[in-house]
Amino acid sequence: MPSELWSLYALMLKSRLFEEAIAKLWHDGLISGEMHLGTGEEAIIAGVVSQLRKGDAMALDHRGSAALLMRGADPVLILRELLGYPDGLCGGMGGHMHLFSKEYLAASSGIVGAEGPTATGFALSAQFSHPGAIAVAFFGEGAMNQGMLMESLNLASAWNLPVLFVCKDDGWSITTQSERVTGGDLNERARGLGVPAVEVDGCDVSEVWEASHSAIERARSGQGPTFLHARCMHFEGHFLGFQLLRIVRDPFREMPEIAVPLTHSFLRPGGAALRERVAGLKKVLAAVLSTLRDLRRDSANDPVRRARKTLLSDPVRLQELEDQIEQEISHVLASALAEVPS
Amino acid sequence: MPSELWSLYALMLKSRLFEEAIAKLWHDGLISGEMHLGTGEEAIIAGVVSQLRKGDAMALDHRGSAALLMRGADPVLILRELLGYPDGLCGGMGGHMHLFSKEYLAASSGIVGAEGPTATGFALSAQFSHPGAIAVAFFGEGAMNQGMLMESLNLASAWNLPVLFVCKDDGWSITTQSERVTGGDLNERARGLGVPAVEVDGCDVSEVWEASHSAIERARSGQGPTFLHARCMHFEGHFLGFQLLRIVRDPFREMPEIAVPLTHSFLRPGGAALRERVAGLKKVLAAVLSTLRDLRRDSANDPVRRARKTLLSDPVRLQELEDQIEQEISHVLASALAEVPS
Amino acid sequence: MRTLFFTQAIDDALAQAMADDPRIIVFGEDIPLLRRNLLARFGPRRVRGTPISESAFLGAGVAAAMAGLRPVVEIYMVDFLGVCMDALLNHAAKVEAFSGGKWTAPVVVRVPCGGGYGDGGQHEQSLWGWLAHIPGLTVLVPSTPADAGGLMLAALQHDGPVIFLEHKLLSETWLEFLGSGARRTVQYDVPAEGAKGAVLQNWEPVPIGKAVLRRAGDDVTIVSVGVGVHRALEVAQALEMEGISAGVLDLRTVSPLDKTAVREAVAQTERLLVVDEDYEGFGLSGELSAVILEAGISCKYARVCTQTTIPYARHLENQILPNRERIYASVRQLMQ
Amino acid sequence: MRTLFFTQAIDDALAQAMADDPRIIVFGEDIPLLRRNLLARFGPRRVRGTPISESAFLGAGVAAAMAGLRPVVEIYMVDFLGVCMDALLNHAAKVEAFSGGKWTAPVVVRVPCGGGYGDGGQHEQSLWGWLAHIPGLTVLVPSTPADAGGLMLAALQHDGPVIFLEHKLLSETWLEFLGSGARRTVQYDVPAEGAKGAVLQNWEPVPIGKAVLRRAGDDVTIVSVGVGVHRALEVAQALEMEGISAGVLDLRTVSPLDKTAVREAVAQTERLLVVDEDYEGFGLSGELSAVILEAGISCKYARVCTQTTIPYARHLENQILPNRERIYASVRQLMQ
Ligand SMILES: Cc1ncc(C[n+]2csc(CCOP(=O)(O)OP(=O)(O)O)c2C)c(N)n1
Ligand SMILES: Cc1ncc(C[n+]2csc(CCOP(=O)(O)OP(=O)(O)O)c2C)c(N)n1
Ligand SMILES: [Mg+2]
Ligand SMILES: [Mg+2]
Repeated sequence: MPSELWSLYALMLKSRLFEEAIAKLWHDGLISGEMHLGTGEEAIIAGVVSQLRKGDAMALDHRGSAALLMRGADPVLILRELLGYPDGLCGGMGGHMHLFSKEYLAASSGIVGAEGPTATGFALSAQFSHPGAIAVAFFGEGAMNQGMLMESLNLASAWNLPVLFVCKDDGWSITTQSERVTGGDLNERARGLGVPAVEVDGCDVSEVWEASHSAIERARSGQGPTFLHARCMHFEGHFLGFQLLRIVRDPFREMPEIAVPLTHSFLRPGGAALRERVAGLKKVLAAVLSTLRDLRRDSANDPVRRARKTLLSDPVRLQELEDQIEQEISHVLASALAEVPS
Repeated sequence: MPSELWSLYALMLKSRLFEEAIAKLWHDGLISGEMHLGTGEEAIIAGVVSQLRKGDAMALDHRGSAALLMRGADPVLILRELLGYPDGLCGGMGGHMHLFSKEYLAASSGIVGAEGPTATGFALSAQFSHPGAIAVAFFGEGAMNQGMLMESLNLASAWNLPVLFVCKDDGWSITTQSERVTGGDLNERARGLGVPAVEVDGCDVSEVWEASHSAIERARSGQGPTFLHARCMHFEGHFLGFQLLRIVRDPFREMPEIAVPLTHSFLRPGGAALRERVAGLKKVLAAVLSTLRDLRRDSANDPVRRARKTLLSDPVRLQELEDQIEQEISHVLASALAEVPS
Repeated sequence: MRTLFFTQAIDDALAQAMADDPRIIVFGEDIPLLRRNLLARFGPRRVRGTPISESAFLGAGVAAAMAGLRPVVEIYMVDFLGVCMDALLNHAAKVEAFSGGKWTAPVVVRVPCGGGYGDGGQHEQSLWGWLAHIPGLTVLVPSTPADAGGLMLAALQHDGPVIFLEHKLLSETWLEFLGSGARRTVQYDVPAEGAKGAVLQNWEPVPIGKAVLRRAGDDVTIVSVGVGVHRALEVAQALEMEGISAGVLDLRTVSPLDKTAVREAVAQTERLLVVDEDYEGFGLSGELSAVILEAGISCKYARVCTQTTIPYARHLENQILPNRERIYASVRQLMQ
Repeated sequence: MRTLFFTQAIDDALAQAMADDPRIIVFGEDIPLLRRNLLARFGPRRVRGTPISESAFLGAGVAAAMAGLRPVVEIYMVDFLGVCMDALLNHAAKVEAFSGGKWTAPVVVRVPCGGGYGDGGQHEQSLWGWLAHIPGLTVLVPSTPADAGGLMLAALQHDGPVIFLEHKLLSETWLEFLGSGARRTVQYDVPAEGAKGAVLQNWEPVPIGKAVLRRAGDDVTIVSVGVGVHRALEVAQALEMEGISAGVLDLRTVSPLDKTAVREAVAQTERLLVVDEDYEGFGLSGELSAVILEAGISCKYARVCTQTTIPYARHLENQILPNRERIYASVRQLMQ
């Protein structure tokens, strides 16, 4: 057990509870549009972010809240941003997909793959003005098919930039199973772009910490970028209120709305031959079924619970820590909701 | 010696003489802006294009004239297009970077990397409407760093499309040596995008023919795309009037204009330390020197001469063929220049 | 006559066209699930999912159209066209010109646009005026289910590239997918007439380039598209009480503009208010004023548009998007 | 005072700024050779070549600017922004808004534009009006060496993203590189005043957003940028003989527009002719008419712009670009 595990667990738990608070705000209707959580990817974020220091930069995707929190940004400011308050992190102008912190050199984007160019630019600045500093890009496996991200891997390699490209592979791009639209192997792809690739279990925070530790050292010492490929699982599906999960969780309410028009369309005259139609129907069902199958709540896939298991060896300390974090987050929530500006 | 060599040589020679005619028109000022020739890459074009048939499509880059000629398009129409005549291939609207032939399903683009999406779309149409037909993309090694081309390799792999991606690697992107800005290995990159890669000597037309023959067969029979990596050399540099080559060919005329401001700037107060300046100067000189070094006129690198060497075993037939082609091209030139529309 | 929701109408018209024309195929990210009804009827060869590679698959759509198919390429949001504009700017829009008129790319790009549900400035842009700047692109922005279906049919018959913009605030499907996520706790200011409406039993094409006068008016002409049309209609109704007669012209097509309809309406009222959810500068609102000036019509003019990046916070967003209050105030000012 | 060519002036001003400000770095394709003079003075750390990966390196420029550098990112031609618009549309232009005003991206995008040398429709676009549509971007289009250098200096001091457009027909360097290739057999219709001119010994910034009246006139105001300014000046001179007094306003900055200067000039002449090499619809020419109408100024209006994809053939190209004949005819018509 690495000595870091306690602090990594603390980071992860804090993030989990924080995001659960966000989910509550969202369900209560205090947050309006899309909301992508990072629950399930905490080990990846914690394993990497815990090693960042002043001058390091982060390019975040649509699930950036956790990274920003772990990096040290004020959680009340983040929540107030999500609530759209004028004293939120970005004055209510950004929202969860556009969290920006100049202080922590952290920039988010809702454009899939944009983390690549952004991290590369941050790293260029680091290489130029702050040798030893690095930049991290967090993105999903789906983003690996976006041209600008691939270009960025190559650019970071050509310029030998201090970037850690972190691919959080949950297997899904919204409702698409990424492997069905992705050729080859992502690690080989990264290597074919000149960036060494490291594979890691994204549910194991210690493993992520170790692997990224070496990669970050490499980057800090001027040896260039690394691609870190880490598998994980998103418990809430793509975003809160995700249709595929709703179907699975509450089929009686959700299925009719979907099944009726689907059947209707399947039976409608005009269109493909029966065999083609059946193939089409199968594809739709397959998407639903694979959601059913992937057992997001299996605790083996929950990085927080996995780390906790090890720490159970010291239950007193664990209890104390958990109480403290729970309290902290409930304070955060209370402050975030207090003094709603008029 | 494959039986095809005679016809391949004929195609290459025709193309060479045709492009030399274009060069003359350009030098005479009858063509206005940029002019990129394909002289030096004839073996790649001939090896592939000679195997295309009705229904097959081509996505061409900024050096598309040769492919279109070899595919069978009327050379007079091509020349009249380059001359900007209303009865040119595209009514004078396209020019050499935008040659379009609906008849031969051939589309050009001056946007580096655009051949990827275009060939992929042609192949999708083939897969859908004309099983057995294929699409070819011709592009340079520099284009392999353009996101949309990488995306296209992946898309062709994911959809198992009948595409032959032909990378004509002359080592240069205008004045940049591509390997200095390219990470990893292009074949590994293609494989990491799910496309099998084949390496071939792009100056050897028979080798290109063999390799592309298998790849085309694979595509026709529904086994998906192939990446063909072929090295070659462009005798005229990037385009006609290319500065680096002008320096090499006529240093006394060209050097002063370049050297004077360069030296001036090098010596100017304010700026980097001497070491940095020297490093900068070295980079500039390196570009010029590597142009000097790469001996573009070495006949071993000339695919036309290389094929000719083998055919010299039958000098009579060779002479006949060459006379015929020369005559043909001079007729073409004459017709192209005739009846200049008012 | 049937009553359909906005997106339902588009899908229904598309299905009718697909049944008639085997060259139509549909692809984009998540299309197997988003267009599951088409998938179950037309099969996986014609309804396909793509990787998140907009440049590749949009460009492929352009070329597939050139080669004889009639692809409907779906992009998740108009904002994301930023990553793949080349396919529109330098290819789709230019094939016909480059080929000397001999070749075209009849691709339909179907893409959600617009704001009003709190998704922030990278996901709520309109950009129709931006797209219309490029010669060679047809840009459609329907405001009702009937027009949406009819224009989709017209787009599929058009012999060139068409951008079909689907306003998310009118779309029950997108609003649920990207906005509420089936929550009952949030509400959006959805124009009822736009979200749901009567449509023909069998779709007929709605002509491209023809505006429609949604409401006649003598004092001022409000010209708009999409959600703006409904906002304008509401304000026009309210103004009636005050004795101000405001007409509302729904352009439906942004490019090519129905200049005749604009000129006729404005020549009569001599007052033009443009309500445009797209950005104010260098866009639709400016172009309309040029149309008027070129015709030598003299008129009072104002515009209510989006002037800045769209804020995330709902109350700020509401202020920045063309809302009833701003429209109302502008009309009042034009009447002075 | 010295006399410099257009591109020389830009490079000279850039060099002066680089000597003063170590945060300025320059990168783009072929930059080591194209900016060899800067490379030999400032070294390879500050002057870099890139792969043909516009999305990556333009996006990197935006982020590097956020992190404290002052990158000058060069893109080969404005047409190629199609492949990397996302970096401008959704990032550079929006950082300031998204961060609640706390963070900006002071990146300068230097990019050649414009036609007149036979490179065809994918390589001769102007697109300044298109770029100006996006709130948050500053768009500069100098027409003389003095303005070019001065505006480059201003761009480098500006605290936000700036698109610096360098018209190829004014640039001896680009015209040789992309046009003549050192041939003596071709000639281009280059405006002498734009290609070469007097500049200060030490560069001073030319203020962003300030137009300049190149020529006063009582009868008609011609508003233009870039090469169009020179074409307009020539026509104005010719018209003088005929007793028509035409003023020429050089905007220099397309966004933000110098609305005051436009209003003042047009209010006086009551006739506005826009000469715009960018596409006609939904662009600069429309925006200028809106500025006039919003101000309640009544005027006669016409525009001479590029209406279609630019043809390859030189004679067709000359007809389609705003040429003297079209400008002349438009003024005459406005005078009727
Ligand atoms: C350029 C672009 N295309 C499409 C989208 C819509 N979109 C948002 S998230 C997403 C899926 C991303 O999948 P992945 O990269 O695996 O990340 P994950 O959501 O699984 O964490 C898509 C397609 C977008 N935001 N940007
Ligand atoms: C998107 C884009 N970026 C840049 C250019 C400018 N450009 C034209 S050709 C070229 C070099 C291409 O190199 P490569 O792909 O190796 O082809 P080659 O010219 O060597 O045949 C460049 C950078 C362009 N046309 N399009
Ligand atoms: Mg994923
Ligand atoms: Mg090359």
